Amino acid sequence: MFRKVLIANRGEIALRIIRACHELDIRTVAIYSEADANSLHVAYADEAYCVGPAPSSQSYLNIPNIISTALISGADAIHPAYGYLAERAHFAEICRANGLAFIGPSPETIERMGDKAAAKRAMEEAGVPVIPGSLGGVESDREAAGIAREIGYPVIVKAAAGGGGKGMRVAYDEKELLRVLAPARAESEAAFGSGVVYLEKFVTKPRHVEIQLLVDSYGKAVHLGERECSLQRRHQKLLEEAPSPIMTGELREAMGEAAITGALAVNYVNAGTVEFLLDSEGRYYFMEMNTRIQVEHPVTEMVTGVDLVREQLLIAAGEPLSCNQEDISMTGHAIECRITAEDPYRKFLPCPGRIKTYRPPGGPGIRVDSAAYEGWDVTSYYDSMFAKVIAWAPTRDRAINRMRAALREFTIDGIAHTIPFHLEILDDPFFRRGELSTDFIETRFLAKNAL
Amino acid sequence: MFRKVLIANRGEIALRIIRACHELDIRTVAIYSEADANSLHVAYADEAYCVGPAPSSQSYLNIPNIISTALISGADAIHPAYGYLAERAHFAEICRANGLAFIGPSPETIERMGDKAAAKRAMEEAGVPVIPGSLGGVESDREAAGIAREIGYPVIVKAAAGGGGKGMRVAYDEKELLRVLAPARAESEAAFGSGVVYLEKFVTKPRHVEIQLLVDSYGKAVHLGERECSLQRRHQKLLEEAPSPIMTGELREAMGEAAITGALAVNYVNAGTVEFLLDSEGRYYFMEMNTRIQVEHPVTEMVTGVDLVREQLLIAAGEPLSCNQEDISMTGHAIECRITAEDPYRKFLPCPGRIKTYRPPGGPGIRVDSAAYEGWDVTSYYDSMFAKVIAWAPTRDRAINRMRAALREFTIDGIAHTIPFHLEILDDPFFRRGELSTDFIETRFLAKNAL
Amino acid sequence: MNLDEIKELLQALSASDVAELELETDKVRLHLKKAVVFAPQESQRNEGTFPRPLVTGQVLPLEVSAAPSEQETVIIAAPMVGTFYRAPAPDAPPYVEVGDSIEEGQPLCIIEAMKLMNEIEADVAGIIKEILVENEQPVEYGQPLFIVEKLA
Amino acid sequence: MNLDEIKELLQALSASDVAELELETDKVRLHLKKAVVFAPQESQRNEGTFPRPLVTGQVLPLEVSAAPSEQETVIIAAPMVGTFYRAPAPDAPPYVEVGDSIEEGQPLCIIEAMKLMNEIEADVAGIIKEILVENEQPVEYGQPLFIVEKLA
Repeated sequence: MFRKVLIANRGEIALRIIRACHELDIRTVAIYSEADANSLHVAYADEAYCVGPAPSSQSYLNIPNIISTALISGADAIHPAYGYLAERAHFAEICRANGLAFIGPSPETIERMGDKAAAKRAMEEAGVPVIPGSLGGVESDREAAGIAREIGYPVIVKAAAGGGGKGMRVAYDEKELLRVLAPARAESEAAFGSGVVYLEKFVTKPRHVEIQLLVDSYGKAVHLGERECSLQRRHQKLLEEAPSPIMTGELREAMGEAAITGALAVNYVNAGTVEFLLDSEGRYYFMEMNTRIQVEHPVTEMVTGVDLVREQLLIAAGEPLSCNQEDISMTGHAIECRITAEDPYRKFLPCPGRIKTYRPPGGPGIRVDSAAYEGWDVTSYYDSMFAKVIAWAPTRDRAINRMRAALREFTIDGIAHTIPFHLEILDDPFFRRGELSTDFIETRFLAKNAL
Repeated sequence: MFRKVLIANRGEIALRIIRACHELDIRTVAIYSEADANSLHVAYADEAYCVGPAPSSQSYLNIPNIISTALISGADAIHPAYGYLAERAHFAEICRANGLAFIGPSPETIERMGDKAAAKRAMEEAGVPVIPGSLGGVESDREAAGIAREIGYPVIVKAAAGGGGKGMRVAYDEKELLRVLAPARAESEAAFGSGVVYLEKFVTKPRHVEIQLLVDSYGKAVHLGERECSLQRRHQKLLEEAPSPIMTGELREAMGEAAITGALAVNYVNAGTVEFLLDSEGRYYFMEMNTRIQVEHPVTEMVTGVDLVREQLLIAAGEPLSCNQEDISMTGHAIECRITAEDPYRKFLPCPGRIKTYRPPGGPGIRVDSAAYEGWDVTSYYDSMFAKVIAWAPTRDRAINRMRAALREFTIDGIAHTIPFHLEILDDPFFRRGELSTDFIETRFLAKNAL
Repeated sequence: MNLDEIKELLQALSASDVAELELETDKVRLHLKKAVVFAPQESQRNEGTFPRPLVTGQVLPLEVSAAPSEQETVIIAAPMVGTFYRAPAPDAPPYVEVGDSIEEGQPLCIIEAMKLMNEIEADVAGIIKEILVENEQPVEYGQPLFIVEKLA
Repeated sequence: MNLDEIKELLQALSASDVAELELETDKVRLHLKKAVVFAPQESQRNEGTFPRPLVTGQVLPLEVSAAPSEQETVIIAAPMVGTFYRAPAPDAPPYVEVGDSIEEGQPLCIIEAMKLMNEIEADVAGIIKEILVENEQPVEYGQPLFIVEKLA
């Protein structure tokens, strides 16, 4: 086992990793920017070194300074957490070159799964369902119609060169498809300088459901069930839960199997997550794989009792997985709310500032992963998330009620934050019934509340 | 179900009950003394009323003001928590007379179990093992020797009229017994004005192991396993855990059955705890029954997933128990540390004062039940316990490590507290091995550390 | 520089964040220095989330309006939790009205608690300036009931 | 200077970040001093559990010893994490000693980071007053290395 681990990150996830290390009697090295000198990860780690000024590019992304700190402090491993250097194959490679264990998969795997098209191809080859579509740009209307007939309607026409909605058109039948192709090409041409478009099956009202995996260095893999992460705003997850309210044992087994198959096909090692789109008929399609620990990992921990960060450390140290698939079961229901320094009533405007009062909730089934404290400054340099509240209860309804009570208790003065928004979601009748989709927040919830 | 519950208590347990009520959509009424106007239970309850000045006798024990508050605020039930009015049959009776549900057993049961001799007799009649001994005072040496032969050595000679060690003598054989009887009588005569002594079997190095029960109004009872509470100082529990490190499935079943038998024999209803002395050979003896929720209830909640305060509310509202004995299992291990405003390095001198910095721990498996916050004054009027930290993990060793990491994180400035003492216990090799007894802290641990 | 000018300076200094003032002219030397007055942290906290408690006992000097008058003004507060009644019976006239002179020991109201009617007596002599509670209103322990101008 | 002028000054000082004002003309001497200026909470907190950060950049004015001397004293801090070497090679003499005059651009030390030797150059001219780090000692970003008395 490692003797000393450097945590190349900040905020709540740095604390999370420090906790897992201390439980394993591993010493911890924190790095920090000048803006973070008063942060809790600096206070809680055994050692802490400043690696640069406030901007992340010069501190938390400053690879030479981070590697130097690891070497000088005598760390034998680096945990990248999420964000920053977590999915940079280059960084994992430099760690390896310097004799430091990188707590995550190999640089090759990171690189392969980081290229979204290559990842999709690899999964398709491994037999994991991917969203059907044209393999490249479609030339003619006739070709487009042919492909659409093959993959089935509705289909979506997308600009090959761009993103962000420009050039996108949905067609529910062939007549509509032939009508929208020309304007899609024109819009794409205007926006990106290329009129090439491609086709994909359009998944209506999809859910974002992801499978948590653990794979050891000996090719043994288990899945820890799913997380439902459909509640997003601008592709940022707001609230996650486990299990998914619509999951069945059969579907979980199938999706878990698919995720394991895909991961093993790319020689995946360590904790990872396969994200799927799940349609209303229970069909699921590979979206991407996150080759790191995720923000929302606690909901899986709460229902399985497995400490995922501990497992990451054990796997990276070469330990074989201690559990088999049949040892893993989900008990009860867990929900996570991400609390950010944003004003939900002013279009989620970031609101950095000093926290004047800070009283986190407590009691049964409540877990708080937070980097905040009374008198701490939320700076504008970094991500606005400063706390996660996780509520567990035997049933989903009770977990929602527990979360509601906890969020009402949670006292934060001095900055605007998203707790009022979460409280509205928790009381929403559709949410209560578990009727979720990735457009829930933006098309239904925000529209209704006119936030 | 109740619409509104008055909580006749303060501190962390008042918050605990408020949380359970809010989860069930029950409105809450807090009462407070003038010294507690800035307390969290006042802030978190839906309504709060001042019932008297700082001294408990005039506020938290002021029955007329508490009942008036309940009636005026329209509460339909009163939760007494622990301490204060929780085990006063008289108060339960007044609640009943005023049409208020008392969340606990009937006044008759409270009274019967409150009289320790009557409780012991009731248990013996029900067939629950009690500590064998003479039924009353022993007259002659011959009678004493006869009884000792019957119950087996070692025996303890105790003054019938007193307590506190005066007149107590332990004898390991008949010769020793005949030698100590005279000085025991003389000491008792001198101390209490009566030379009458009685005999009891002497349990060496006993453990304090208690069984948690839930009994509904229809006579259905389940036990939720045991708690090991041997770590005490002056009969005050310091650290509790579930399960007990020496428990076997067989012994748990036997003790659980005994506890249920005893409870049903006295028509017990609601949550309750049967305390046993457990000797090194696995023999257990009824000590007493606590007819209320206990400070250490969270360790049971962490390993069973059952919310005991919620169950109390449901039972008091007349709901039948929703679970059977076979639905209850213990998963993993939980430890609770009671954090008090006492200085462990100055003979546990109470240290009231203002908390200048307060940063509770967080992360996986950590639960904090606390009434403290930054800027709060720990007053000298009330109990010195202001926080409980509970750590859960799959194994006892990991729970200890998690607790250690959490207590090191827990930052409290401004007052002395017992965290350093708990950290020493957690690192003690005997504690690590689970070799515990009720004299552990005083004879071995405090002696060794010369605190 | 005359007295009024110095008083003006005193007020100006009080209102400002300045702690010390030293003035020297050929005719006069003036030195003003502020005491450390209040802990700003403290006052901030009490403005916050928590309800401000009513402090202690039955009779309190009322500080807010002390300045204008020479008379001492006191509060008579509820000694128990219960329902406040201004009169001994529903059809009886109130014990006291604003402007009434009261004597020590004179009943002022009833607080009903647990079906018992408790007569609350004045423990000062004076004039009722204000009645702070409505008839039949519930009161908590320490809640102000009457403002009384104490007789000198 | 009349009363109104002093009052204006009082207000102006209050509103400003200035702590003290001393004015002396042939006719008048005025001294104004503010109460504790900085947020007390802040300073308290920093004395506490957290390590005091070294603030920003490579060259810092050194406030502590500013008073006695007319010269400005600056700190040269580590621009990267690494191991500090006073000399270009183990057997070579140190780049600089205390008392040495240095010029802008003159190498002062080496910081080894990831097996690369980085020469750290002075960006002021002056005299080395103190060398704060031992040879071969690890340094973090922003750690003070040299105190230099800047040439006027």
